[in-house]
Amino acid sequence: MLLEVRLFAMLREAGGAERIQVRLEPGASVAALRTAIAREFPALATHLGATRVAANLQFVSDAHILSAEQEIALIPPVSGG
Amino acid sequence: MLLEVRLFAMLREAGGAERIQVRLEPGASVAALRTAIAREFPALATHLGATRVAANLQFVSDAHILSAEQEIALIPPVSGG
Amino acid sequence: MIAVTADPIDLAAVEALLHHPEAGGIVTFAGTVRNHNHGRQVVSLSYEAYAEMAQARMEALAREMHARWPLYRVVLIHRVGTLAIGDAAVFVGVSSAHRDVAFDACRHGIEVIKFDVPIWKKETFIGGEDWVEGCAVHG
Amino acid sequence: MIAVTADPIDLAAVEALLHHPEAGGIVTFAGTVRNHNHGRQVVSLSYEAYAEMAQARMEALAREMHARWPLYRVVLIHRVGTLAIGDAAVFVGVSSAHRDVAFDACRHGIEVIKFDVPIWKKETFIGGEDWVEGCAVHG
Repeated sequence: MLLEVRLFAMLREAGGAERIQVRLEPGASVAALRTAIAREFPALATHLGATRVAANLQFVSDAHILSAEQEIALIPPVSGG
Repeated sequence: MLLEVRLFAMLREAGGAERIQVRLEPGASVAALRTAIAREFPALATHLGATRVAANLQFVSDAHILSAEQEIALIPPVSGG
Repeated sequence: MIAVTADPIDLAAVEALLHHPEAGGIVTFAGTVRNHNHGRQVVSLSYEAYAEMAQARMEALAREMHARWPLYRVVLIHRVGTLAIGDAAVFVGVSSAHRDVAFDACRHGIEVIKFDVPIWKKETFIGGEDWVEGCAVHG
Repeated sequence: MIAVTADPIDLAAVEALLHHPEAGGIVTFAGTVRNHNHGRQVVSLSYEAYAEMAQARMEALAREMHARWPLYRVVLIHRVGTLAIGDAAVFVGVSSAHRDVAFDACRHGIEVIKFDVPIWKKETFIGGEDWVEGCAVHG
């Protein structure tokens, strides 16, 4: 499956794009997404440790199973307020 | 010495006046003032247990020595806010 | 701004007073007149103050707050006279570089006002009026 | 009112929203843009949000606050875009019958916004600009 992943703030700038596309096996987890991004997007790799993943506007754990219907985003450390 | 003592709120209403006059020996303390008021103003007596005394705009203890130059007030339980 | 006043509290004006270019956080407390108290329907409240002492005590409180916490601005206002439901009777506002400081200082401010400033509240409820039982003990 | 917005925060309007005839206390927190941070002179700040998620997370936060404390009103606003020194970037306001509840709920609200709502701050200072180091861990 081909996932679109939204990028924000320092990740958007590091990646040079507002979205990236990542191909994963159907039924892949957030952990698999992290591994794929680290391999295919070296500019994002150093940020991933502190980055959370959101699916359909909610934070999800590494065990969460992804699908192409979900809106997926990388959430680097937030600094609102 | 003749002291003027200001009354507020429920004490003002109970005493029927904004000020009372109390005659005390020179060098009398707040404790002596309380005793005199309890004796001479029965309408105020029941309130005195919970009432603090202020001299020159500050709360003072029963040991505080009064003088006619001080502005003296009875401060019943406050309920601002 | 430290005031015991019959005038309504202008929230926009006091918020403006609290702003400071080095402050990162502003915390405010407004105590408003409720329509009920101890099961009684309140129509209005009236506040009486020993105005000179209340003003002096609130000014001393502001100095104590500045001494205890790194604050940029402190605003303490208490109204006197008759207030309607929803009116702000008391306002405490502080600004600080740090939000924890601002929360702690603001909370302290309203506690001291409630326990230690000579102001008394009389409720007019359906069927009568009465002084509200207050705080006798030093907070 | 829960909003992620580019518009300035109208403090008088949000204060009015917080009033409720049964509420006795209103506590607000406004986070304002400071002129310095980590020893750098800040010229302006700009906030970027994952707007849909920030809005959803703040709406969920308001529901959580209502479930945890007896609150009448909750207002949560975060601005996005470029802000000047002194501007309010974030506003949290709550009203309750009890002031302790209002303080606790307001403080919780700003903590969650700072740790858990996808908004990012970029500082423009004299000599450059940079994303502000944020909170990675769930608060």
